[in-house]
Amino acid sequence: MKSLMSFALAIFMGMASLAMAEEAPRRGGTLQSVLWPEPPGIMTGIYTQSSALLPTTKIFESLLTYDFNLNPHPNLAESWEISPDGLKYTFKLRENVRWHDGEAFTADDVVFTYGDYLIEVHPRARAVFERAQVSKLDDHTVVFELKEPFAPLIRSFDLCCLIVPEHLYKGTDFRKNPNNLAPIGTGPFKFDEWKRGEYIHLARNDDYWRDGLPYLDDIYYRFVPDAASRALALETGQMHIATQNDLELFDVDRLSKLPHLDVTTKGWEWGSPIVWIEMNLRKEPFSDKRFRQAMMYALDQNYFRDVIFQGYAKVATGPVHSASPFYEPDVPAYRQDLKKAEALLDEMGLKPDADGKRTTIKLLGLPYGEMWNRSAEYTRQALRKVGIEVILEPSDPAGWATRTRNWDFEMTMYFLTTMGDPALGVSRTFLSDNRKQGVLFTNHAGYANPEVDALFNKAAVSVDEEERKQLYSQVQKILVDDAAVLWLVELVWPTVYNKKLHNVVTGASGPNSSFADAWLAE
Amino acid sequence: MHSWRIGVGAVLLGLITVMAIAAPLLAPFDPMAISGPPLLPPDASYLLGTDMLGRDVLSGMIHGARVSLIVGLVSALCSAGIGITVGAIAGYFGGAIDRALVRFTEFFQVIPSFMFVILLVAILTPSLLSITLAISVVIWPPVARLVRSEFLTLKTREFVEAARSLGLSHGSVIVREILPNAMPPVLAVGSLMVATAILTEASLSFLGLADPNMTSWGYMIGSARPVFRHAWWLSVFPGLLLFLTVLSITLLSEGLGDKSNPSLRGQAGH
Amino acid sequence: MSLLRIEDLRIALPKGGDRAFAVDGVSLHVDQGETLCVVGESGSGKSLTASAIVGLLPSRSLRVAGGRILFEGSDTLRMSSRELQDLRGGRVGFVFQDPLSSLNPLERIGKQVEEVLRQHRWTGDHRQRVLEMLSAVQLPSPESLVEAYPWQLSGGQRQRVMIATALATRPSLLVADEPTSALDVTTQAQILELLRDLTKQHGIALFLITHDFGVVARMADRVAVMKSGKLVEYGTRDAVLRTPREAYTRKLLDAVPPLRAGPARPAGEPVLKATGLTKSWVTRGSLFRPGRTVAALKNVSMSLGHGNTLAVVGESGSGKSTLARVLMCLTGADSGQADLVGINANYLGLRSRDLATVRRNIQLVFQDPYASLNPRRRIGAAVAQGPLAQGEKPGAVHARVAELLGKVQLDPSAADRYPNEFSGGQRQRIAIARALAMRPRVLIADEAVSALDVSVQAEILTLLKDIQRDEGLSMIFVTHDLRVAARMADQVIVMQSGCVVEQGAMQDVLTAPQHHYTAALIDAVPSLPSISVQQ
Amino acid sequence: MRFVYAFAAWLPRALLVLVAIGLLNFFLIRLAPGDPASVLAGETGASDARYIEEIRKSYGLDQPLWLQAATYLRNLATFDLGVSYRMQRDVADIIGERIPATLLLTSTALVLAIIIGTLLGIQAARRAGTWQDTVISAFAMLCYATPVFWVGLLLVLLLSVHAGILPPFGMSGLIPKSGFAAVLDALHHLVLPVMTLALFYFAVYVRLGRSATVEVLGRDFVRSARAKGLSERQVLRRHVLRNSVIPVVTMAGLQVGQLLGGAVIVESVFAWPGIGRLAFDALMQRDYNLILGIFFVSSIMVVLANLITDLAVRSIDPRVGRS
Repeated sequence: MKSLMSFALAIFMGMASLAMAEEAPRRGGTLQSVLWPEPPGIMTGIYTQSSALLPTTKIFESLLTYDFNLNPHPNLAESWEISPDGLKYTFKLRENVRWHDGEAFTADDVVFTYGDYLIEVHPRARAVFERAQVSKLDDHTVVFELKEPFAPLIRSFDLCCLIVPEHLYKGTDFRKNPNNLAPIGTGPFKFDEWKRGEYIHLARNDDYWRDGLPYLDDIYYRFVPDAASRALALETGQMHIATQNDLELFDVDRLSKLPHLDVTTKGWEWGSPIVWIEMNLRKEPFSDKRFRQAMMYALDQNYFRDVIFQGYAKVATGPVHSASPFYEPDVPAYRQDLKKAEALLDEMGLKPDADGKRTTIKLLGLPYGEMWNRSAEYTRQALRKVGIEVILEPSDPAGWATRTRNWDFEMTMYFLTTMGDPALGVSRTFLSDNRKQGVLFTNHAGYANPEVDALFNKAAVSVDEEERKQLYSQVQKILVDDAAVLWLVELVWPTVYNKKLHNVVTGASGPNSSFADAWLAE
Repeated sequence: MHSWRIGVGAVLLGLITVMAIAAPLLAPFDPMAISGPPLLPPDASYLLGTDMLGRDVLSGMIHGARVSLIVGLVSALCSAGIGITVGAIAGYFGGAIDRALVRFTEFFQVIPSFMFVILLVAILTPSLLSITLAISVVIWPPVARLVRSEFLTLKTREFVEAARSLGLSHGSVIVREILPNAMPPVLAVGSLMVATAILTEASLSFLGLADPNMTSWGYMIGSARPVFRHAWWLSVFPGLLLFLTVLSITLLSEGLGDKSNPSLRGQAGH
Repeated sequence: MSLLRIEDLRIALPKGGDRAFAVDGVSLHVDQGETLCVVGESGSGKSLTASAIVGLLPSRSLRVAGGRILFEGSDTLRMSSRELQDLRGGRVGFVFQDPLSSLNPLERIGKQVEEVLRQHRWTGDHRQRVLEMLSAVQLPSPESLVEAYPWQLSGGQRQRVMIATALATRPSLLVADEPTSALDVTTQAQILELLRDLTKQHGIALFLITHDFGVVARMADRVAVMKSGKLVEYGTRDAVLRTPREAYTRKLLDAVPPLRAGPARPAGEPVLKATGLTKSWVTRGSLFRPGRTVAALKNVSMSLGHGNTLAVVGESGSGKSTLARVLMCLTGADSGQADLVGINANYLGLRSRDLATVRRNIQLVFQDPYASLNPRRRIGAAVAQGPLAQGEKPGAVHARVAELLGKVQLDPSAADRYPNEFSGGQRQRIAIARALAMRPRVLIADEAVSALDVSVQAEILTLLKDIQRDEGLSMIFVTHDLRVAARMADQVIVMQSGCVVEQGAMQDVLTAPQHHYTAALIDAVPSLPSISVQQ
Repeated sequence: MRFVYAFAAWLPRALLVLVAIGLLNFFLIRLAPGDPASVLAGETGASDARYIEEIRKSYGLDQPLWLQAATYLRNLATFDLGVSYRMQRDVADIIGERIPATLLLTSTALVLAIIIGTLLGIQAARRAGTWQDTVISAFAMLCYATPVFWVGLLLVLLLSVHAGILPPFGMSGLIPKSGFAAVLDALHHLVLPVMTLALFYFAVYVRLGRSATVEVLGRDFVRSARAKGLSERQVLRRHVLRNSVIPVVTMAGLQVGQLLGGAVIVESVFAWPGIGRLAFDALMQRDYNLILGIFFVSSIMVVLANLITDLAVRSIDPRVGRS
């Protein structure tokens, strides 16, 4: 009996210690992270490729961080206040923060970053922060003053907008500053070494402002160019984490079943990418709404989700991502229906010829790899079924970008990050005054609808969350009925990581968070 | 002694050619159409399995033969045209013309030619035409060198002098006397050019420089590369067919040229 | 006991050849210190017999099918490869036909000679022996020669090196396979003399293979005549040369033209004259090396009378072929002029499209019958080609082709066949027909018979003479062979290094040469009548 | 002295080739449809024209074409290959970092292919017509016809995925090692790419070695050597080998350009961090200066290889450059 008791006790103790090990973060350890492609550089603001962001966000920090619902939380800003008219944002900064070179972090750095640095180097940030006048109240207080309300501002202090050291950059040529090669930030990890073609090494910042953090000693970002090899490296435990496009989706499926690996699809709420096909509405037959609707009916969004994106996608119903607080689910639905598609085409007068061909159009595919090739190939096959012959136009990244921004396409396929707030990421594609030839990710299609313009513009300056929801809801209904673009799917990027790694995806930035509290079990 | 090579080569190549010509009749499915579930291993209805989109691999391979053979043949013809012209003029006339043309040829030999092909195709954007053109531009130097050296030897042959002393013009001496005698080795090298061109096209497609509106073997292998560890049939079968095609042409060429000189193998082939 | 005794040797050819045995039942012997000449035309098996002595058959597909080869009493056919190696270069030395390719191009001369000493563990000082042998073969400055590479030596010098190598280990038998046939006549004579002196002096037996009865007459103690792998006649030199028993031997002997010319036929008006022809080749130099100029013709003049034959005689490099080519406008001259009398004065330097009359009036027959016909053209087309290019009517040309083929004693059906179906002699007839198709006034024959076996040679020469008589042709006969020249020509010019050193009536020049080079040339000809003179 | 001549003869030709390649590449790439400025803008998600204009200006893309070309050539002369748009670094530096990897891969592959291939080819020639010859020649023929990228994938499938004995990619393990272990690790990683790249060249040298040896074995001096009493082995070693190596060396020089092309494929299959992979990445990104730089540097490598081959042939063959 006694022995049984002690046995049970032993089991209990064992379980307890196991649970302890699960819960108590361990100090130390080296995180091996996949990074691909090798970024050209990791200076924030200058290098904004998605692969540059992973190391950049460990070195640099922003004022705020965001949870999965895009609610702001303090970071370098201890607290903040927004005036009721929505014109004045006051941030109180932390006092015990130091740059990696030992200099103190102050309001000057913030003012320099948002008033000067980002405006020059980062076009997307410029679009937001040009609206504001940034000034310093005291060493640890800054104020952003707006001319008219811009509600998305509070959601704009993330990935793109990390703070850089004023004392190293002010008055220099930002792009040629020698510190770009060994960036100095305030983040939990310091830049140590970049072995070109092999890895970037970040070392623990012992002076980090959050006491006792970070847990990890090192992070190695290793450039592993072959997707299959990346999967293998996770499988064998050589690598701890891979994310976004690092892995082929069917590999993710396979890896997710392995006992030592976990998969999450969270952490991309801020980006909220949607895959769509944009049509050049200046050209026949795309100018005809029935043709666009017919194509919506001809395409099977479920096929994109299930076969091409291997389940790592959601069917997109409209221009706003379903993770956004402004998402409107109640819009006209386009379930695949070939009869309806054909009827619409017939109604337009596009009759099939002897070969069943009604018309021939061109699709400019996104040159970002096999998944995109497959998407284009499926589109061709699907549309062929209703008599629309599609010629695929090959391209390279430069060619794609050039042709798309110069409106030199019939249809172009890509994905756009809608960035949580429609005023940041959605309206740019539909506003008629954003038809800027030569500029990428504007209204390339030439969509122009005064009603839509009015709704978007009103929503952007409204400070009333409910009103904004209402306005965006209306816009979504109009755009979906118009089939202004062919929405396919919302991308869901998986992050696959070793179960030994904890606190990986804790907010809207997912693996692009600072990793200050990430830790590795033995 | 080499007749078995010609035999085996011809039979293999013949089969592949028939396959290419009769592709629509032979292929069980439309090679582009999604005809089944994706990534199905070889089974009774999809003999060689299906790809990532559920397209039939066998049908793709059968249709892919067309691209390979067309690119191979047309590029080889074009490059033979360039090579013969350059080589014949250089070899026959000699002197400064020869030196200039030899430099010109050398230049194209020195260029890391596969990089050059990649560059050309990328610039012109991948299409059947641009791929063929780019390949032709780089694979001709071996032909030119060979034709030149044949001409250098043949032009001193007495029958050439005899023809000249019979009053034939330079043009007809080149075309009617020398060229036919230079042809056998040129034919051997020319057929190797076909193999080189096919391999180069496949390599380009493998790297993603393919005409997306055509099914080609290299493209099939290249696009299956991410999944090749799991769906081995996607890379292995098209590669095997590519290998057999190149092998058959090489056999044929060896049989034709007999003392085949490896230095005549094209520059860009891999 | 004989030094070497070959008994009933048979060497099998691979299946499917034109005969079963390359060498069929040959029995020979060579005694100590004597010279045996084995004579035969190409394909007679004479070289294979020699190679078989020490197991050096050139191809795997050939094998000895029977017989014995006893060297110093032991059968070399049953020796181990080790024993054979000791024999080769040790007891048996070899000299081959082509000195240009018989030395390794990458190694220095001294090393190549010394190698045989090392291989056979020569006990004396190697370098000393090498120098000794090089002087023995009368090579200049042996000291510097050992450092030279083969390409720096002339053909004759290389053959001397080969002889030095072969004799360095004091072998008892020297096998020499056509040692002089690739050399110029004067060099030929010197090498033969050297071989004879050295072998006699050291009592070395010589197994000498040749196709040339002149060589036989000069060298042999005994003679073996071979034909198609069989021994036809075997006996002492005098017996075989003077009283041949076999018809084949007689035929071979008869085919050797005597070095004797008849009186010159009366010369008609000159048809072709050339004066002051000069031509030089410039080799391309580089940044640091100026190009060199090689004079091929230096102020050469000649004149050919109607119905006459002019022989142009000289050794290789003398410029005789260049002369022919300049006269044919196949090569431009630097200066000088040529005159096709009454038709086309000073025709050199005309543009190729203005050469039609020259082409019609001067035609050429080339040396190598295997190279002078386009292998891809039917005979008829080849013969018709010239007239058609000159714009004659196809029908007329066709008829003429048949007539011409008859004239050169070929069947008219030959017109539909390709050159590879014909023998060398037949091809040369075709080439003649092709030249005649242009109805030329002047026919230039450039070494037209030197690539042919002697018996065929004689036929072609006869044919040319007949045609000349029938057609009233004037001929220029370019040759290195004085015997051929003597037989054909009325007049002769002798060339050396691009210069004409002597000219005159053939008979006069032969009997009373004025220039010492001409005399040397005549002297060097190993002709049959000289047997008696030499004895 | 001969070698000085060789160098003097080589230099002007090499310069001519390099200038021509510089010009050719320059103009070809400028004719490309992609606008370099837009690449940058596209990649950084730019949404205004000011930024594109800024880039255009800062890289001199607004100057006339001929001026850009002249500047480019002048810079080439000083090894200034410009700045990579995408990497924001000096092209020369980027390439410099990658060259050792490519040199390691290509030279190992070439040397192995030459040595093994030539030796087997010679063996086949010695045994011409026997089963050994048949086996060697047939194997070479198979290797000759095998697509490089395909064999690379197959090798990965067989030796990495199934057998698990060789690493499938990269130049070193994911976790770095030091000292001797690092060398071993590198060798381990070298095996597959080298095998893949060498296979085709191996076949070339088997065939070349065989045909050269057959040819040399038929030359008269070989018979002379035999007649001197040399054994077959001695004949081969003292007389045949050097002669049959000449075409092999000449060939090796000619193949360097081709080898670099092969490196593009092999390096991208095996994720080898050399200039081949860099070239392809750069091309996909339209990183103009980087592509130009890689082409230029590869051409220099080829031209240098030609010099080395020329010197090697001269040291083997006393005739070259003397007669």
